[in-house]
Amino acid sequence: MSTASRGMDLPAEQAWKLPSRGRVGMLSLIIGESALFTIFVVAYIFYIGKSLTGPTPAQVLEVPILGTICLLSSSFTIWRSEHAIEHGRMRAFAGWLAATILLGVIFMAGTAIEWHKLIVQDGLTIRTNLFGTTFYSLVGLHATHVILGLSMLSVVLVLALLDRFPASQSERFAVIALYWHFVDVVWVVVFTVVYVIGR
Amino acid sequence: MSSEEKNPHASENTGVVALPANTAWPVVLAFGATLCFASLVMNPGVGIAGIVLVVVALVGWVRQIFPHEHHEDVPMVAHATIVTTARTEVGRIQLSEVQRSYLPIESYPIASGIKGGIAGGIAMIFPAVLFGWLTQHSIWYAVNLLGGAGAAYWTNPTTAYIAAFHWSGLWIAVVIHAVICLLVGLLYGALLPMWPRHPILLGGILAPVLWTGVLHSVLWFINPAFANRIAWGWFAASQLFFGIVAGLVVARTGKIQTRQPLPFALRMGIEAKELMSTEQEDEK
Amino acid sequence: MRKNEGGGSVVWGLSQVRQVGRSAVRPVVRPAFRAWLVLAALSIFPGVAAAESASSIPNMMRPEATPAHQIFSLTLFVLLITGAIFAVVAGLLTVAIIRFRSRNSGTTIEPPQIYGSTQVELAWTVVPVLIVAVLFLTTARIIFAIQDAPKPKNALDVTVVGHQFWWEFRYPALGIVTANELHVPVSPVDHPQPTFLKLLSADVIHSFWVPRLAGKTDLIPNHVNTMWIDPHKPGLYLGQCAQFCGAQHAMMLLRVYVDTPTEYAAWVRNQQKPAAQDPTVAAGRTVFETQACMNCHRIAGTAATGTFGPDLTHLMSRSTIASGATTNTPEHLREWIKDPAHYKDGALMPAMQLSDQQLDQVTAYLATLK
Amino acid sequence: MSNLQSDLPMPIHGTLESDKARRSSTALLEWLQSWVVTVDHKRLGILYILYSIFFLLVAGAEAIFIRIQLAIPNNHFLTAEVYNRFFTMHGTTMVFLVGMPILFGFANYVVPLQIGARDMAFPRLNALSFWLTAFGGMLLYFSFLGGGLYGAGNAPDVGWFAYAPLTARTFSPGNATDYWALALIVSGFGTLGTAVNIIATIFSMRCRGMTLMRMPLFTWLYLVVSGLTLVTITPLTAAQFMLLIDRYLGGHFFDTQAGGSALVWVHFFWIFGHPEVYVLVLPAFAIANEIIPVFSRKAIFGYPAMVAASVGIMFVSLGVWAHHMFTVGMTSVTNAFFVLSTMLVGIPTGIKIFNWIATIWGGRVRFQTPMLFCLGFLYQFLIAGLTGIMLSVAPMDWQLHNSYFVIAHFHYVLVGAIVFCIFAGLYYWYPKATGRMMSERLGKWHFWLFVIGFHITFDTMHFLGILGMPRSIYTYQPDRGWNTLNMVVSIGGFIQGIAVLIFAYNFIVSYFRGDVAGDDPWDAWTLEWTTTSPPPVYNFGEEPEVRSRRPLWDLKHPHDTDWEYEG
Repeated sequence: MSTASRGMDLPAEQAWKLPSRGRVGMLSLIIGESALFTIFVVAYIFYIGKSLTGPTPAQVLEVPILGTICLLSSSFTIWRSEHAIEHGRMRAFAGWLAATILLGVIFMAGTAIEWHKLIVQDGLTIRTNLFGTTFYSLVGLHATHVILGLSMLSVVLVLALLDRFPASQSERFAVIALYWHFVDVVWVVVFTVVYVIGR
Repeated sequence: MSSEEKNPHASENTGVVALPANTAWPVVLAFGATLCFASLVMNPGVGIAGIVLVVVALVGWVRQIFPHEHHEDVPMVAHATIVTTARTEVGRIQLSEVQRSYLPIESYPIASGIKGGIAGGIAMIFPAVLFGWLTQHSIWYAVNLLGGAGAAYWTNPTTAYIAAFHWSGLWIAVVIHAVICLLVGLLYGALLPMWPRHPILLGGILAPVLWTGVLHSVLWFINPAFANRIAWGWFAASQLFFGIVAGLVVARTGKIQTRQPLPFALRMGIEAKELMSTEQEDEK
Repeated sequence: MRKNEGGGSVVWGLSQVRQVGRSAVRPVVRPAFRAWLVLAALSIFPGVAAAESASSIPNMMRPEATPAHQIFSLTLFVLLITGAIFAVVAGLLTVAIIRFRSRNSGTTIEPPQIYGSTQVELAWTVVPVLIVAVLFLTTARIIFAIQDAPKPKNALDVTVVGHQFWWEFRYPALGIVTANELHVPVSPVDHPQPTFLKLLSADVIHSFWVPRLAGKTDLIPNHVNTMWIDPHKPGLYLGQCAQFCGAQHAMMLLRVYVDTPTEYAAWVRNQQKPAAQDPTVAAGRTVFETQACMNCHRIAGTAATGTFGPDLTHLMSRSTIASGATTNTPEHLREWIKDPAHYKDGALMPAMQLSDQQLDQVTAYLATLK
Repeated sequence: MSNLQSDLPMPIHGTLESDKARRSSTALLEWLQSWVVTVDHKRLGILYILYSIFFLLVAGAEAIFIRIQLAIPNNHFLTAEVYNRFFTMHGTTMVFLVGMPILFGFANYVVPLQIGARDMAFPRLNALSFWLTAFGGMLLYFSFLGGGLYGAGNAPDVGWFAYAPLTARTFSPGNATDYWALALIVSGFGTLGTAVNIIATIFSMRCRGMTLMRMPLFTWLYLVVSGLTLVTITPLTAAQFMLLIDRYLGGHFFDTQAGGSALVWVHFFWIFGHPEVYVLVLPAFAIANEIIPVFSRKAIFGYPAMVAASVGIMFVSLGVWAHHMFTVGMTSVTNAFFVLSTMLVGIPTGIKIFNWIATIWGGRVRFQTPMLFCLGFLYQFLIAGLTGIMLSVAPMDWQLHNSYFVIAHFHYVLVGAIVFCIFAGLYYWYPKATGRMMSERLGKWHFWLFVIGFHITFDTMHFLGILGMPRSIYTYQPDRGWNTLNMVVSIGGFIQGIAVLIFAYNFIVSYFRGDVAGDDPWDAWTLEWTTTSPPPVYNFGEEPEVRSRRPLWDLKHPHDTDWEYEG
């Protein structure tokens, strides 16, 4: 409470501004999710090199450069679509949104190919060793979040294409975009831990 | 959020309040999710039912809030709430026109305590180093006693070892010394104004003597290696040095006004004789 | 190793390991202080005085080894400080409640409103910080003294393996394997011979706790822990598993026999012998070796080499069976073999469905394994 | 107190349906249905509280069974297996199905009223959260029955801390442990939703003029608690997912045979488990922060310090978990670090206690039931804090860890502090929620019996721990010197049980026969007392506007307002 306001009436016209509940709620959720990921990341780091049997990350992991580039650039495309809907440019909005989804799908496809190779070719499953357990859990947890994000974005895209997602919903879209940014940031951490430190 | 979102429950016209409509989708979603998890311990059929419920509930939920939240209007019933109390009067502390406020009237700024702590801490180094020099011909002796033999876990150190220079001893000693001097300085800054007279006597002499006495009786347990080698005369001297310097620095700092016109008794919140008499007068 | 004339206490290898009142440096102050501490402790703990005589009570306030003793001294110190804090704060609270109780229910006046005082609040922040500093430095010293105590050359090594729900003790240097009853030599204060325990687990987490000898340390699978004891007086010290480890956690009892040097030497000699071979109970031995008993139990010198259950080579040298669930008499032994659930429902030993005759035979055989 | 007289209980939520209409069975069904589909924060708050009180009785009954079993040595009242289930379920229930829901119930009911809002930020999410919590609890208790239908019929018996590898398939066959993990994951999602909701409500729904530093301390503490919950409950959920991966997919997170570490679970559990204690105790502080000033007739002493101390406790509490692990064989330096961080918790906690005493000092204390419970809380929390200091001293913890001393310590916190404050809060807000006063006479009986029973039970337990009695044992040997003390503990348990039954009676009967409360029965100072009791479904006819921490003080003393002095 500032000294200036003490003892004075709150001027009626003085704006009483509070943060939007959607953003506060999403930020809170992100804090909670971060704690969830932290635990999985810590477990991954703790178990690096502790597997009793092979295969080791160095033997079987390939760095998913394409997927990573796609996912990270989708943060840019979703930011463009946020910008577009704020300014009421609905076609640009739908376009950038579709691009975001496409990039996300490419990322997921990359993960699917990687997992297929690991399971079929290298015989690494979640039961094989500690590396398998921690790897599939951590990357899988992230992938679950990507899929969740993609589903939400797809619903929005379908509504937008049907002209049912007006510009007045931009605030809600911003909340979804916030989630998507979070998913991207988590990937930076997961990528660093799994493919850089852990390899 | 858009402006109508800013206050989701705003009333459009007086007499009616728009509130979120009751909905069954949350409970259906919760039940479906529980079934999904329970299917692990039950059977897959439970899980399928759960997934169906979750999907149905999610669709229903989205339709509830999209594009606009579903509201229902609740009629407002006129109800004049009158806030009253039987306790209409408020007791006052009579020493000032300001009845309710902060304690004490004027006080040293908190920074003065920090300054006092720093000054006292620096002053204290001299007798301590002098003690090491005179008894062991080493300026590091006192430092290592505090930092090395004291806190770091040197096992069975010899006197010569303590008298030599050690980085670990130095930095641990510096940390302990700095932290404790700052804290005690803060305490001086806070407490000295409560004894308005003779700050030097109290903070400079009485407090160090008390502190030395307490340490003398417990130090052998806190830290026997330290206690075995300590020279209490020198120790007391350096404490007094600290106390007088810190007390002087604190007392010389100008007092600042707080809006708390109360005597020591009330400031501590311990004594309330004045307070009580005021109240009783008021009650009569 | 140092000899300390003051109280006759020697603490090997550690100058800082010094017991209350045992130092020569300040003999005048410390005993008095100690008496005052003990008095303070006793006044809040009447049970200690009452329990003074019973040796079967695993009372941490009656330490008989250096780690337990150091913890005891620290306990008294902490009790003193916390007791003082309690007296001051609870006293203030009581005075406040009594003095400022509402005397007049129909009063129309509110007391003066005071919002706070930076000075007072600062003071009651700084004072606890100083108390914490003192407590921390003291605690840290004892942690280092106990945990990082160097291991003397003559220390006895014992490997303790926790099992659901019994203890295995291996003496690698002596070639002894036994169960549930740990024998260690006494470690008199002037000729200390501590025992260092290496703690392992075969299944889940257990915890080794004999309160009168030392604090507890967990036995964790895939993780090695160590602790040490140096019991000053011969005798039996009781303890038990202190980490919930499954159905019969409560019956995972622990007995530490502290032997005089002669007793200990005799015990070692006996344990090193192979199992007794008594031809009169050969039938029982056959039962043991043909039924599933041998899959889990080992009896040195026979075909039985299982390691899932306790080593039975010198079964009758132990005073209890089933990890302390009952005393080791032939009747109890027979009942235990017949139906382990009778004494310990949930123990991993199965009921072998032996006939009465087989039971008698195998019990008779086991009873010869002195 | 208001002079209104009425013989009929008011409908509990303040919607305007008539009582008489409820008499017919269709109307009853409709009424029930209206509770199931409700999104009103007040109704959901009441549902939370009723749900928790139900489980309080269940878990209390489990405690009574435990105490009957332990009253004498070598007792065969319960088998080891049943005993292990009971203490596991007692702990799990009390923490997850009683403590958290009832405290979030208070938040649900009181926070929007205190900040002058008409509902929570996300009313539907609020309903979802409650029902997730509720179904989670039902799933947990279904294990008693459901085990028989689907797999080995049993309830979880691995302790509420469920240490690995005891929870691995090898050592815990059947589905009991799965029920434990699944039920807590479900209710954990509910808790997460509530925490998000409370934070969003507090940040985004405050009425005009209610800046952060004018919020009632109750609301402030719930903000802190919710933040802490976000980063506390999720690690548990993560660890439980790992456990399920191990159990269902053959993973190796806690599989010590495959190089996994049992200690990882212990760390993860206590990273959740220790802050969890603060998640439970901070709401208790929140309740005390409301009641102590009102019944001492003084403003809270040192409001900014109280806020700072709460935030401080939140941060420090995240760095102390390993003090539950002094016996697992960490290095001496690690042990020393956690000793220090744990002791630091004592400082903000001490500030709080001093500030409460200073609030009482110079006041005019009224000894009504809510205040009695708060005073009991102050003494017991002081002792709990001091025994906490003892346990933070690692060497003492090597002796006392997992002994009855620890049981006594944390029951001093959970019962002596938290349950006492919960009772205080129930007596305090009951008139607001129902329009009726709870009986003061029965309340005093409840208080005194509960205090006496509490001290007989838990004071004695400290001595059992010092005499070497470990926790989680279903029986003990008669020669250990624990016999008399255990009998005393059990007697105390029964006395507490009787006290709780008196409370339950009072709680139910007062709804029908209690004195009519009026809007502001305690002469209090926060916004919830400006509306009717019970409040209308929309809470406030016109949105309030505040200028100080005690808006009702300003209204009651227009010539001597708070806002002239605060700052």
